[in-house]
Amino acid sequence: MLEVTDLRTHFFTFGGARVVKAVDGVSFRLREGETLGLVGESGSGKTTTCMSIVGLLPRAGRVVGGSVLFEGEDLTRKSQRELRRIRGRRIAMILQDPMASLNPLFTIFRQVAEPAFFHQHLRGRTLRERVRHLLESVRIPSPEWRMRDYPHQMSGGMRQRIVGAIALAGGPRLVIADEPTTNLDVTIQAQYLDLLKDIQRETGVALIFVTHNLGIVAKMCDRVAVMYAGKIIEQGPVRALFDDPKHPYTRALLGSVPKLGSKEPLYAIAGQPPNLADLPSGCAFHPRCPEAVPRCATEEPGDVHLAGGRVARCWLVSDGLTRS
Amino acid sequence: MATIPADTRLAPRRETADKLRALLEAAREAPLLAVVILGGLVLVAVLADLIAPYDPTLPVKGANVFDPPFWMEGGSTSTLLGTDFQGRDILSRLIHGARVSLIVGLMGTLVAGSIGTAMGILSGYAGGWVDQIIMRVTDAWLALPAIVFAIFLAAMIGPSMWNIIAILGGVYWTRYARVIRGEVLTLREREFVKLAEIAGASKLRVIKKHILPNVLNTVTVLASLTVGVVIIAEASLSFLGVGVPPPQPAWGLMLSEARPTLMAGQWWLTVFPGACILLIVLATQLFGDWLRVRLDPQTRNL
Amino acid sequence: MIRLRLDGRGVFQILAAVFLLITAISAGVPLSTPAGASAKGKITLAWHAGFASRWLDPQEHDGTATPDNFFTALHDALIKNQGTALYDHPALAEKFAIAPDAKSATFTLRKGLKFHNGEPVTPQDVKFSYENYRGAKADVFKKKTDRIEIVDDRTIRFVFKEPFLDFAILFGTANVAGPGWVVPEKYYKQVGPDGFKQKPIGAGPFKLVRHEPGVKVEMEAFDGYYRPVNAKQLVMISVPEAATRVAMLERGEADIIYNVPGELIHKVSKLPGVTLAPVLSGSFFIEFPGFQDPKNPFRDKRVREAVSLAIDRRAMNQTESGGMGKPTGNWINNDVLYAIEWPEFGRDVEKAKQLLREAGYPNGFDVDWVTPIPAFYSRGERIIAQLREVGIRGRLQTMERGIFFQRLQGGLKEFPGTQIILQGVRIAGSWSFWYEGYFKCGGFNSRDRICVKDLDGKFDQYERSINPAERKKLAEEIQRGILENYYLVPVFRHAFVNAIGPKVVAQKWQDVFPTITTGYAYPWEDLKVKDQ
Amino acid sequence: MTQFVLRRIFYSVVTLFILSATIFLIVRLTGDPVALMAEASARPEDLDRIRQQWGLDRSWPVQYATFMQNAFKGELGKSFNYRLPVSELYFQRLPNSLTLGLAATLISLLIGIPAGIISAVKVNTWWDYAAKGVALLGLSIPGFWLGLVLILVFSVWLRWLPTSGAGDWRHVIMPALALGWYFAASMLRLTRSSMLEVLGSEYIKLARLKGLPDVVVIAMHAFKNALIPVFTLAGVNMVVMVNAAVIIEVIFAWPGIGRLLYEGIFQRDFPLVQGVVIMAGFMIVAINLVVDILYAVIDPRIRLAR
Amino acid sequence: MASPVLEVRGLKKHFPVRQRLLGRGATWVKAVDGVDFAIHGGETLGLIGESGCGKTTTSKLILLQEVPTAGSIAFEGRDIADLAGAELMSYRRAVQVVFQDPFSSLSPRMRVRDIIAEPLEIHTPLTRAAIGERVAQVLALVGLEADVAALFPHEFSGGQRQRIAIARALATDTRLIVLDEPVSALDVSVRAQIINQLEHLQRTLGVSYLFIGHDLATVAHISHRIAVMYLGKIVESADSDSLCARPMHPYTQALFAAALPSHPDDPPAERTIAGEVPSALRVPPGCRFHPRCPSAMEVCSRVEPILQPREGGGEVACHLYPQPAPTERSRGA
Repeated sequence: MLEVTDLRTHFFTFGGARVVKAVDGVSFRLREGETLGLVGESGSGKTTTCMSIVGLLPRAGRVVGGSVLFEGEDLTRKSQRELRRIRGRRIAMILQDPMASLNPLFTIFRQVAEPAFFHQHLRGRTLRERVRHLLESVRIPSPEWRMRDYPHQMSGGMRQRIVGAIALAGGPRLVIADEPTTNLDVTIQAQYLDLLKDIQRETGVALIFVTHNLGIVAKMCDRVAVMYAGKIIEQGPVRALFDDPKHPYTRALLGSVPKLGSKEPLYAIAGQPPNLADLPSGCAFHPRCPEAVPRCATEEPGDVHLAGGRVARCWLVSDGLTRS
Repeated sequence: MATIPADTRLAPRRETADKLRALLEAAREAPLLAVVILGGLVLVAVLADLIAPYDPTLPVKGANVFDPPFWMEGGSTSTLLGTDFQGRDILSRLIHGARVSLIVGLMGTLVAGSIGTAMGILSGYAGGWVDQIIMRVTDAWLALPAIVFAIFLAAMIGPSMWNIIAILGGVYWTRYARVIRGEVLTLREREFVKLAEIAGASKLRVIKKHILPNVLNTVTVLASLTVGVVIIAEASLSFLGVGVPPPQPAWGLMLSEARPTLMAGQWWLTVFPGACILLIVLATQLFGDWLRVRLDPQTRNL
Repeated sequence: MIRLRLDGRGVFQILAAVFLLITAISAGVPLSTPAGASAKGKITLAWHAGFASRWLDPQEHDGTATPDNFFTALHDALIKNQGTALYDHPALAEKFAIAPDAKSATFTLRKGLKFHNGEPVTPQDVKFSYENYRGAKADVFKKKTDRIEIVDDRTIRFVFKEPFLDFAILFGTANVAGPGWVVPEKYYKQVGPDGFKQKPIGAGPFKLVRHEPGVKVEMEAFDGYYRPVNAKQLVMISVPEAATRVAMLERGEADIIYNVPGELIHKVSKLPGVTLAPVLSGSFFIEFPGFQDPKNPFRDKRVREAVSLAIDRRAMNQTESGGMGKPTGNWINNDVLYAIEWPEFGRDVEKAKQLLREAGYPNGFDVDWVTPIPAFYSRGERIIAQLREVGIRGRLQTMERGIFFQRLQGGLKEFPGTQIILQGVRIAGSWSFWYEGYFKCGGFNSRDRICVKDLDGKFDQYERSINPAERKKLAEEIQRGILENYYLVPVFRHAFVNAIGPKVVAQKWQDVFPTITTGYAYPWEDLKVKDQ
Repeated sequence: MTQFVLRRIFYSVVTLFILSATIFLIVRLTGDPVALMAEASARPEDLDRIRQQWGLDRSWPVQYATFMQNAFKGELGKSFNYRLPVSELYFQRLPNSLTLGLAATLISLLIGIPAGIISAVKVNTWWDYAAKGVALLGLSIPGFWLGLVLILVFSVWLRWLPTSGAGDWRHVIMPALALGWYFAASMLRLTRSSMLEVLGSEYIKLARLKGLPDVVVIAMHAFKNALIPVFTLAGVNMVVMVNAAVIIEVIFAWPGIGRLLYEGIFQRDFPLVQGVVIMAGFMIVAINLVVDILYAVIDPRIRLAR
Repeated sequence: MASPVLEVRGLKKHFPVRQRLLGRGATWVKAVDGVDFAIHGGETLGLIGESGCGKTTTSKLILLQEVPTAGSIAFEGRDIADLAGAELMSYRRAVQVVFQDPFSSLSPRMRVRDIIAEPLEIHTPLTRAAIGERVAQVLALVGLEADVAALFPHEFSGGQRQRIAIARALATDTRLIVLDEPVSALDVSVRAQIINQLEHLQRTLGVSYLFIGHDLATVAHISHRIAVMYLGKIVESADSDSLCARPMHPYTQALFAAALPSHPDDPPAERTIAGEVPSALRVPPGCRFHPRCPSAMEVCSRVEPILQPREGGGEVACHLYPQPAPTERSRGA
């Protein structure tokens, strides 16, 4: 359904004098109704990948290579005009900040109704009905009343549901959720994640879940792709990846999360996430990698396809040097 | 095996060479035009006594009044840009005028900036009734259109260069106070200020070490935008006869004194000082715009 | 017309002549021609300052020439200056006579005079106007007047307590005082002084149509005026910016503009159909406040003479007045009573330096401030430049006009140290008004800055005297004393340069600006607009 | 909301009080008006008479109290020079000033908003620089000079427009241009920055993500948010222009409030200066109040606050 | 057991919400409404709760940023409300804080050296050289090299900045550090570094922590004891281990239910609670949690439960567990 192949998105600043390779050769696939977790730390290129898919990059950013096949169409070759007909209708996106992503000056009704108004040309009663239905489906109590409210009158959790309703308004086949729960309290986060799961069950929509939280991936996703410095360094089915991480970075990530009830010291990755404008040579992770070999500093590893649909990018994997 | 990493690779992320490069980069980004104009004018102002061919307050011996620039019919190379209504050399007056205009522009800005920053910090950090009083006074001051207030004061106090500086400073401080107060209110809530307070720092220390250094960017940006405003205001006061008094050659005064000649076709008398004012205001504005973006994207809304 | 000169032949002689003249003039003026019928066209005057409403009310005459413009259009006086007649042109009065002992004056009104509201002009109105007058010199009139008699319905007599030699000149010179300008008693009382200033009603050639205070006065020819009124409409607009006035003239938006600045004189003179009107007007002179102080370098007469020798009067006239002013000898205009003629002072830089050396200032000295009367700053600048050539170094002090007069009236304490003031004055009537205002110790503007006891003593003598010959002699002595000692250093009489547009019918500029007592245009009823 | 409005009104009153007291003091500290009102030959007795007549012989607090008392009744004193109530003079000139202010505001918006939008949409391109340049030019040229050049070009050379005075619409063009251009720069700056801010906001991103047409995104979502501060400034600027167009009104002999003030200051007409300045302050305080309240009405965050 | 380093008793903080222009008729936000806890030497107390539960206000009260409405805070046996002069300064020296946002907690205009030295400059008469030495020392403690002292904060990444903040907190002879969500703004890989660092420092220096957080796993990992706050009150407190083993209060249970699995095969949470934390302006009567509580009973909406010793140590405030005879004394009113 969605096939991203060797996607490269670069940022050109200072009149092209500086190039930041925010996304550099990303490939993954997504099937109908499937949930893909896109995991990585800040600045690893997760968000840019999503924005490249929907074709809404900031001014300085440009897709310089690769393709995004969505239901057979290459989105990177579409004009903004054509993309507009896909966005909101067939692909929807949920943004991170529920406070900022609603226009403070418009009512909830208006903001939820817009996609239906422009894409499905609903008007009047039907439109009202549709909005009510959407709000109901994201479990907004007494939607008839709430749709007349303004964003500031709602709590953070409510607002994020509204954003969810907006995403569903066009009846999309794919929803990209970019860290939708980062700013929510834990109990609200849990509610929201449950809601997303329910909706997915009801509508069969495919989901790309962008997050830095492995717990969310464990709870929500079928497949997971781990990004580091603009590249997917490992991807595969969630269970397999959690059980047997191939890439040292994935391993480190899994080890660094505290487990409830365990007092064991955490596994900490040394060093700091890299600066995309100034990447180390070879494998971008090698300066922090406890298992790095000399080759890692000079040559960049390629994708290694493993059994069970898993892919990893590491010399240790390709050379079979993985410690068990 | 999990240990606490000693993290010996935690070197500072930028080396000295990088820093230098960053500095050069910044210089390259700086609006060349603005820097050249401002630098040139400051140089001219400083060296006025050396480079001006004549005394700016005395008629040039042997020259007439209203001599045109040298390239025009009747012009002479001894007075390159012509002479004014008293037979004084326009070039020399422009050169010395750079000094007066820059002093008025910079000192006026300095006065405004100092008062405004002090008031803003006091108001924002002290809060309570001090804040109330200062802000109400600021509101009252702001309620008067600046130029009206300046004219009013100048007419009442009487003009002299230093009076004008004081007046313009006294009129334009309010916008600093407002903006700086806003900044301080935000800064006060910033965690490093809280940290200092929790560590037991005195109010004075917090202001000196934490508040002041952090509002200086804003002050600089505001100042760069004020210089031009002050210079134009001085010119306007001169127009109304309450600006820098003659024979001191301020550009605003020159422009104002020569305005009737515009109708008589003696354009050079107004065009030269006018162009100088335009240049300096344009340059400070450009420079200010650049500074604003460079120093702090948050102050874009000034 | 007979030109009358006040050259000192004595007031009695003048008065004698007046008797003869009255009939002659009244005969020469066509009486009671219906005015409105033939009036046509519109004259627009662009004025160089804001309008003060009190200028529309003769009752509060401020003692300057400015209100003339409005008086001569809206109002009329018993006698007034008209054309070259200084003060004794019979206007509302058909004739007048001053008793030989100067203790009474009798006026006879013209027949059928009317105010703009249709009410007749009666002796009672004249009496009211005189008694109710509160403006400049009002105290003088009050002090000297014993009573006013209404003789019949056209005749009124003013009776004085003592011989009032200056009565006619004070009464008839428009820019000195206003008790002779007749306002309608009934209306004035009805609307009150302030209401009157907004909607004045007079007996003048033009009646008010619209008044925007400070901005614009629109007037229309008055049918009931006793002389023909040529223009149908008269509009006066305040245009403070000189360049704008010139642009208005050039575009035909204004027909007469006042005060063309030196820089634009040449350009205006070149405009097609435009006539330049350089009216010889106020006198500019230098004053040394507190010069009698032992520490003041100007205490030395040689230093004051050096100042006089350093001044380039011709250059000043050339650049400031386009050469149309007049470098003068006397600081008092020669168009007032008993003003003496004095040769123009020369310029000699070398001699000036020589005098300074002799006085002990071989390297010159510093003057704290040179203060020109606002807004003639460039004249002050020129004085500074010229003085610097002989080694006297000064700085220009500018101030707002109001402040300047305020400080003048504050006296010497407002001008400490070594100072120079460039005064510019025009006072009509008598030389004594000048002396009183600008020289006398305790005078309104001179205060304690000058104070030459010897001359002040002579002036008191002059004031007390009722003998014209003695008065004249004293006047000459005092003026000579000032000039010979350089107590004041005269500079020049400037030209108040105005311009007349092509629409106005005028052979020469004097047809519009006929008089030497004021720099303004009049008589308004005579101004004619060309057929389009 | 009521609380908010009440508090703002209270602040405004305090502001006006401080303002009036300041003006009153400055006027009195800097000199005696009586000398100017008297004729050249006036004697001390005359001065005393004038002083008494105008109430200038009383102590300052008494004078101020009287002044404020009258001000509450809508009487701002009587002009020395025009012998008219200041309020009457003010309201005589007000229509002219409003016309000029309105026209100048229009011009500043016509220059500032399109230039600001171009600047924001094409940020850091030559379009941006050109738009900024046009606006900055207005800020860099003294108004009186621009005014004279306009007269020279459009009245004297081209003969298209009348030089000065108030009259039909043609009289307004030049003064409004000279005045409005100066304010265009601030309009541009604000339009540009608030446009940039709004365009970079999450809700605009979301609007785009909804697949809305660009026109809808810009015109409905961005404009309403971005132009509120711009029109706010325009409102405040207009009041400033109404009251502070001193120089332009002098150059173009425009019979407005600015010139009234100019005349008042230079003729030392205390009540007039006091009155006009306080009226200006009052208008600005009032417009700020109105703007604040309008903000509250437009912005649901304030409107619906308890 | 030694006396606690910090002992909080009946602490309350109510903020007035002004509704009228002229003061009266104000309503109160009961941000902290009767809180008791104690922190012992070398111990970490975890304070957990969702936004608006009063944990930040509690920290402000301890740091003397706010004045309590009622109750006491005793530091090493002395009520800090009574401190003044030198004693106050010594308290300020002993208690430090590390905030959540490493980008806001370091002044961008100061060098690292000056940032760390600030408490020293305020509190000690040390010479410049001595201060420099101490700065190098504490930098070493947090794993940074001495020469970073000359740099400005913007030259560091988030994790490094948080280390600098910790170094600063350690500069004086600190005995208690309030850690206000110190890792929630950091990247996952850096979080573990900081947590390990903090644990290491506590072991070597014996400093006490008050660790405020909302992530159950993290708080549980670092804390010895945990107090769970809800709407200004502590609803349950216990040893970290026993709390994790058996959360008793329905709210604590809800938090555990909401916690994310660390592996896809972890058993899915039985139930997540509905609704959101109500506004502190309108605190529900009775048990504050009852509107959201899945096991709410009739009594819960009337009587406010008080903290009672719970099974396995610690305390819990819930009607599900034996409460003293209902004397209907309602502490909330």
